[in-house]
Amino acid sequence: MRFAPHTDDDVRQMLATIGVASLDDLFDEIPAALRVEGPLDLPGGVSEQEILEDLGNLARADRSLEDLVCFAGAGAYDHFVPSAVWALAGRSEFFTSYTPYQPELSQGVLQTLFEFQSMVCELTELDVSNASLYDGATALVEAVHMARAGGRHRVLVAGGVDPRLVATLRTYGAGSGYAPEVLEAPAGWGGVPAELEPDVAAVVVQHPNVFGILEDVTSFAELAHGGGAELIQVFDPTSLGVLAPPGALGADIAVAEGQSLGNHLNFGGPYLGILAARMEHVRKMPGRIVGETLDVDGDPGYVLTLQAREQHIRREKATSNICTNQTLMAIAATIHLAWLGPEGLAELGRRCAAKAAYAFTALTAVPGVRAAFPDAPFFKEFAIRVPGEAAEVRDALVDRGFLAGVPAPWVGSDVLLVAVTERRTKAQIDALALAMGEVLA
Amino acid sequence: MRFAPHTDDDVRQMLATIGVASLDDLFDEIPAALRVEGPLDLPGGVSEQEILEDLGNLARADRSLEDLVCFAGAGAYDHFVPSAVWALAGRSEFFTSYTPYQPELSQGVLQTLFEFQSMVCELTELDVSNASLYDGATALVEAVHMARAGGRHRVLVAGGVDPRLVATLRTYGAGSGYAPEVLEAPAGWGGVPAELEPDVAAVVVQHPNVFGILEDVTSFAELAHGGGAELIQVFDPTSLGVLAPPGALGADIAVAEGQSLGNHLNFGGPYLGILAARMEHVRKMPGRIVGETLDVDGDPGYVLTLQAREQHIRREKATSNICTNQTLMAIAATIHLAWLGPEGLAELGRRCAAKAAYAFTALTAVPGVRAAFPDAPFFKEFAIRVPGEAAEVRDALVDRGFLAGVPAPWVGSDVLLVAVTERRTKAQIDALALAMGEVLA
Amino acid sequence: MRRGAPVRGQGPPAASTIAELSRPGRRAWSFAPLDVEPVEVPAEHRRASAPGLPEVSELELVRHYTRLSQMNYGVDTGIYPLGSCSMKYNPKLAEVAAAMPGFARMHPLQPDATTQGALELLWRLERALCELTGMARATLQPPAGACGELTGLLMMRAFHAAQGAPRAKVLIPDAAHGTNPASVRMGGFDAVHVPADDRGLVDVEALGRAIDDDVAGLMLTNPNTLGLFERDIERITKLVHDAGGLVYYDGANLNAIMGRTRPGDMGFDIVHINTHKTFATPHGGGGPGAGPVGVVERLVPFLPVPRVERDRDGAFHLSEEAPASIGRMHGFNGNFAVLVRAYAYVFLHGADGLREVSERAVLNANYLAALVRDVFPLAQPDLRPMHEFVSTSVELKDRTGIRVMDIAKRLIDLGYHAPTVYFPLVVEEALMVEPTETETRETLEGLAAALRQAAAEATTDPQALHDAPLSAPVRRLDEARAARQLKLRW
Amino acid sequence: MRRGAPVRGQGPPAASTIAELSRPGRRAWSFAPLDVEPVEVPAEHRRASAPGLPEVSELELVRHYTRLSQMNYGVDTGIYPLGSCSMKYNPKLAEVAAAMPGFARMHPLQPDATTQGALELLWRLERALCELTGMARATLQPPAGACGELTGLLMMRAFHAAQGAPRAKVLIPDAAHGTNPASVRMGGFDAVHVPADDRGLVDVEALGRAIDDDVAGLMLTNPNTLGLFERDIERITKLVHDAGGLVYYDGANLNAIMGRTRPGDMGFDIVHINTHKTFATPHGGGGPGAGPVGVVERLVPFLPVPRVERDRDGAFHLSEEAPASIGRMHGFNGNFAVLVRAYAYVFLHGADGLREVSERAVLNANYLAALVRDVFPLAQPDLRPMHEFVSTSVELKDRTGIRVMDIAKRLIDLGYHAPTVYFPLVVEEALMVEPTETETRETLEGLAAALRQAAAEATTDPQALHDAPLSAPVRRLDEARAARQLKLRW
Ligand SMILES: Cc1ncc(COP(=O)(O)O)c(C=O)c1O
Ligand SMILES: Cc1ncc(COP(=O)(O)O)c(C=O)c1O
Repeated sequence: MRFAPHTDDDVRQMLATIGVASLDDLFDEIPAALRVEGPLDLPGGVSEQEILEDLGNLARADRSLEDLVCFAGAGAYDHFVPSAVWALAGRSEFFTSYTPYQPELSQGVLQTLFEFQSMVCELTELDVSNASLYDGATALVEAVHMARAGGRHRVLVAGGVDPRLVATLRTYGAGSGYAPEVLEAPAGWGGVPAELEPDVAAVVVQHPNVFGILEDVTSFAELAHGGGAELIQVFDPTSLGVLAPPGALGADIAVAEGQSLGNHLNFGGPYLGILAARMEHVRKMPGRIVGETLDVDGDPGYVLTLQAREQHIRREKATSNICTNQTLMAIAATIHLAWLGPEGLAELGRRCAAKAAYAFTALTAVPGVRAAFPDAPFFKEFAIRVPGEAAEVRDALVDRGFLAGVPAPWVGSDVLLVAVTERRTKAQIDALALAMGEVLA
Repeated sequence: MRFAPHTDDDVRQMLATIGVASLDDLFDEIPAALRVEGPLDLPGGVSEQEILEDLGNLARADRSLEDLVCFAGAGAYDHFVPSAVWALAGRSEFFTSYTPYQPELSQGVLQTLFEFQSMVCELTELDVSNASLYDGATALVEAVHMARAGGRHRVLVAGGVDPRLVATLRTYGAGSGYAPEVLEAPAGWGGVPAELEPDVAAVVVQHPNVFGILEDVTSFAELAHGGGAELIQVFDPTSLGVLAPPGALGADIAVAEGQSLGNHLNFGGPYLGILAARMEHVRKMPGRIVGETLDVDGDPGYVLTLQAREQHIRREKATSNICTNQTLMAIAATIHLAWLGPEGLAELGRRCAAKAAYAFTALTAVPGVRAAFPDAPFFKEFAIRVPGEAAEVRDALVDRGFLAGVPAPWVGSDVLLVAVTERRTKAQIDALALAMGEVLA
Repeated sequence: MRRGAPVRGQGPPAASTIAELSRPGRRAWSFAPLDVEPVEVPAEHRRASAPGLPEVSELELVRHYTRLSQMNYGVDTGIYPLGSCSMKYNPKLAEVAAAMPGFARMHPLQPDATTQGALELLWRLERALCELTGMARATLQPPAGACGELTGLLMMRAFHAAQGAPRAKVLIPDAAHGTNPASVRMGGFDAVHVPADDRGLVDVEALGRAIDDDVAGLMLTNPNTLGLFERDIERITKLVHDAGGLVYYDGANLNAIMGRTRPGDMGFDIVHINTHKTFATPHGGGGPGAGPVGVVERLVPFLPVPRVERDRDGAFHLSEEAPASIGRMHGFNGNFAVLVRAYAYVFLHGADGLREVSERAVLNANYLAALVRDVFPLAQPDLRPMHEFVSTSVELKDRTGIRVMDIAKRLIDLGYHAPTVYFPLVVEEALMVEPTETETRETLEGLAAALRQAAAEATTDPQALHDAPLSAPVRRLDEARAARQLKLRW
Repeated sequence: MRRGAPVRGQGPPAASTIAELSRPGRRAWSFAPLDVEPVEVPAEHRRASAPGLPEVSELELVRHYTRLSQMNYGVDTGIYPLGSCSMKYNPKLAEVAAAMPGFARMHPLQPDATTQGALELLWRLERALCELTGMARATLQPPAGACGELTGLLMMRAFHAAQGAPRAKVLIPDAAHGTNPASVRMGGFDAVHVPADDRGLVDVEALGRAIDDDVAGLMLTNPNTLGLFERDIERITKLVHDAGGLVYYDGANLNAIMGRTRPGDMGFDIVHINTHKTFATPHGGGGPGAGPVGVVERLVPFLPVPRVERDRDGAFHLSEEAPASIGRMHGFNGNFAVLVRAYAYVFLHGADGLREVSERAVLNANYLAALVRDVFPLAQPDLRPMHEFVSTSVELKDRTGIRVMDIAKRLIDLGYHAPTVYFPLVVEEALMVEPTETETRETLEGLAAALRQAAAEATTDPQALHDAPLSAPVRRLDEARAARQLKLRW
């Protein structure tokens, strides 16, 4: 299949206008020695029907959540995506456009991003949000860079922070000159140090944390602020209908993985990096920021603003190198949040919490299974200890149609993280408990 | 789930403005004796997630063509639908609009229908097309009614016409006062009578016919015209890249099932009734017709025209009662035809013909299987005789992953109609032949 | 000024068809290489010259129809208050359901064993519609309301024939929708019009006089075309029944009464439903729809085939065995994918949800009527309309010469699609308005304000009305010219 | 006049946010009834006041975002000739593929046994990209080009560290895209700019002088930012290699050379690809994209984890075992659904198809350049541009005072999206034009005519340029005000 529209006649006339004899002549700047002789070692082109059959076969070789009941989380969750979300975000005027360099032709994307920023501020009770980053992990990286812009170097990370976030921090830190220091948290949460050295730029806490546990964010905030550092909170947007927002808990910068807002699991991406902060940080923020302004008639409109922060203007002095971002995911998140409203978001949170609590009771009642962190309060995810290897139990349950959770080897090879969204039913939870009992018997 | 947007406050204020005390008062015109007391005997409302799960379960209880290789045809065919077709026809400005009573706000639908009519005329080499009817069967009914408008009564139907078309004619004929008379065609085609009585209004021939056989349309045309009757041809749009068009064969009115143009099989509908005719019939045509005109500035635009034919103006004297039609299917067909172009349509026809020919050889080589109509030329479908009951052989092949065809009991309980579209591969055909051999062994 | 208007994409400004974009050799199509021997079509059957279809690239195709789509107004772009059409919100979830391969990729002639899900869906939907309308059984086969009407009339015909006493006449009110008389004729009956009384309701006395033993039946909508409930409906149906006739319920206005009253309880024998109205299946620019027809017990034998039946073991099958059946009304199983959407709507709402739908539909119509009736008087000021109302602007016309069509066109420039105009024919300068339940109070107030502004401009700025529309892709179109100088293809 | 323009749906004319539509108690949401015991969030963790999210019905939601979508220009509405962005047609089939449940409904942490299809897709795509670029292995994890750059630079850093000789500097051309220097800094290097010679190519002499043993590497696009092929590329890469440095290929311009030449053959060690450019994955209004990075053999140990590996038995798995790896660049597996679309594009086209893509991309750019270069002279008139060209309207500005921004805005009224303007910074009044291969000759001629008209109006009708745009949803917007009076939320 081909999309280039040229007829032989077009090619002939265009070459004539250009003033060259052949298509090959257009490439004569390429030194002979560098020219590829003969075709690349790739299959030949195929038709639309063939490529869709090929892709269909690959897709069918996967076991998707259409046939596995999902209790896996650890940062990516099987929430319900309302049909209206992608019926709208999927409109081609949105998804075939690009960065709004000509704002007059891009008011749709710009206004939607302005609404996204506004909703993120409403959720977090912080002053300002950008218009998306790659994902939750890279959003945390950017938050740390914002905090380090002050000149301090060290980065302390609470023990309850997801190790894959820490790993991502470590990778980027190698370039920026820091190594995240992870605090002890034997109880699965807390572990607030007595005090802070003056060279600490940021303290990072995740709430609910990687084990789903509700952290004592305020203590971390007091620690950070007492020591002149910034508090960065990693939050879960689906929790903010019921849980106190980062702004109220003392966070200076808050970041999140926004996948659970209208985005499909997509085997890991594209997801949505959310970053919000207090106003004083606005000029240190990475990425696109949309602002409202007026046109020459004095009517309101939207533009990209504070671009002096960005790479295309500030180059090596930019706050970040990000250019292409996750705008379409932000559009989907905006539509999903508008679909939910304050009531729906609260209902969503209540359902997650209630079903997770029920699942906790059901699973810890399975002989041999116990809570990894018995009396820690949690939101929609929790950790259990199973007899034997968590990974093996998980695999055995796959054969019974369940994706039972995600192993947490860093706290023990027998630990399994179990996430329960509003999408799960009591019947499914009971069935999982039953199956787990059988598997362990 | 609910879509009514009213808040309690809205309801209160609106009732006040109306001047009634309660919602019930709005229904006080309904005599007490007729009021439903208590809820209907229907389940309660559910959420979006629940209804989609319910529907998903029903859909999974079906065996779709995702897992059955389809050789079934008999008027509905498994052709490939390019992704662009529904990405465009599915645009909500098209599918949430209605009959263009305000043409200035409906130029999109109107122009697309004008293009549809134009393409149908190009395909059929007839002068005029309407903007869609319910399906192929009801299109034939309307064509017969057009022919009978002249005052003659009888309707002759060639033996090769699909019995379900004849059955539909019979149903409608009961109201209009005719009974279709089916001619003999022992060879599976032809059977042109020597001459026509003067009370015959129309002769109906299907080409390719129900057995996929290429009919001798011209002889039927000569018969009809010699006897002062109209020739109505039922055609297959996917054949018109390679086969001579109805207009060239002498058809006065041509009708078709347009499903194979960009429309999914949908278990039988919505499909697309196509009807084209010579110009002298235009005022007898049923349904919507779009015409080009000028606006007050002298610029071109499109409107519904010749509405004096239609029920909303002419009432009992209308050419038909049709109102809501199959516009969206016509839009999809238009896009599909534009995607194909003359070349693509011819390629499509060549592939169907070649693959059907290959399948004919492969299947008639299976021990015990023979051609039902040995030397009749066919297009994309053909009839075979199997040892035993065709329906049983078909059912046995379902267990092997094939929808092998459609039984044709009216010519024999051992006859199976096998259709082969461009979508089928040599490997699938070989596999069907192999499986049929096993089933019959 | 285009404030807030859509971006105009690239492309020829004036209407230009896809044919004008065509260039020989361009293409969007692709096929797998032919993997078998090519065959030649016999010479005598071969096409001489290729059809003049456009040759375009896929991107040109996409841009052309994207641009055309944007030149169209739909429920998704604004209120669409056509009377008698129930242009309500079309839930996106129904599109997701209809696209499931277990529905979309099903051949109509698959063996029953492979279609149990589809058949169960039809079975459940049939039962729900029967409960909603008070009928015994229903056929889901008719692809639209008009076809449903004919289906009902053919059953009427078969019923009387089976009684050994064929009848020739069917009564319909003056104000009936055009499909009613047209269907009556296609059913082989003569349409006899019954007048309305001065309240706009069926004149029961006149009806009584019109009924004789040659009357096969009566067709009625209730609420009627004026949006008024026929409060004498019990007397009406009894009159017809006493004379041996049947009563047909045109369900186009069912959106007014769900969960409040049922055609069956009123005495109707046959009921059709327009799923694209009451159950929000998209109108598709003119279709597709679906027109299921329910009947009372004594008419069940005459229902079309195939029918969905359930065996003792609970399995479903399509049955053609029904000797008294009128036969088939459609080539296959009707507009199945539309019925999937109707199922989604009906079972999503459930009993209370559907009752609420009608409640809010009637609330919205009465609210909008209250906001405009001083300017556009109701055709029947004394009776409360239900889900829609009919106003007349005859006074405005007499006073200012402004036609209701001018009002309709001016509404376009004010950002709204007009209500139905010039229907019903029995009302001069009619404005038939059905807002539906999915519109907000603010939207109704906005439309009311636009209607009032247009009426006011009839005196203050008539030119604005004559010139309208100025903000649409085209100005007012010459329909007479279209019918005179036929240009029906490129 | 709105001839052929889209219909403006109902809705507030001026920009009004969804918050302004909100009414307490309205809702679109629905959930299944809670089927377990409710639990209370511990008081100390409870949210005090609800967030100010909008409360709207689903129809209002649909209309609001449908209206906003129509206020946006995209490739589906017209040519989008942004330089360096390869805004080509985004095939609809790729959307169908990405929506398959076997891709869309996969959790990133499922066990490998349940993800064999997804892993095989990544495996095949990695190999194809390596063949296309001449690299040994690649990571598909970076979610965009800039992240790919940083990935490459961190590998550079790890490579030199592994040699026991860390290096501090990375060379980049003056004209480099902003992400290059920004990534260099995030990689912990100092960016050293190398000047261009008077042909607009890397000044090889100057480069030679800039290179020392503290230079970790050089970043380059080829063709370069001016769309010119760096014909001395072999000398350039050799210079760097001889000094022990690595050479990074910024693949943003890969659309120019597919199947013609390969970065690996030119001597590059690291290559990133922007799938949203070269492989037509939709730009999504600003993203998502994907920025796979390929490397030569000696850099393979440093590639990020997880990597897709294949065991002897042919099964695929995600491996974290790579002691020298720089680690992970993304929380999970990168923008997988974007990579599905890239796979669809690459294997749909195949070897010859991709070669043709570049051929036609270069043809279109040169044709368009030929049509406008007399009015908008090329920044480098002596060299043939490849897939894009850079013009300057400095002469126009000096003569008439019309800025290239005025030209850009005027294009909007003429129905076109402008090319990139004011980039590269090294060219005054720059106009950077990349039409891509999917545009027709007619479209290029239309854009050329519009550009020429705008240039002519600089003398004949400057007001039209100063006033532009008049046909967009808003007029020219005050960006200074936006930055001065920050309004970043409602
Ligand atoms: C009152 C009435 N009856 C019948 C019909 C015909 O229904 P359909 O258009 O579905 O054929 C309509 C539709 O407009 C109608 O309004
Ligand atoms: C030359 C060049 N390099 C790098 C980038 C950055 O790629 P991305 O936007 O995907 O991060 C771009 C994108 O605009 C570019 O044009």
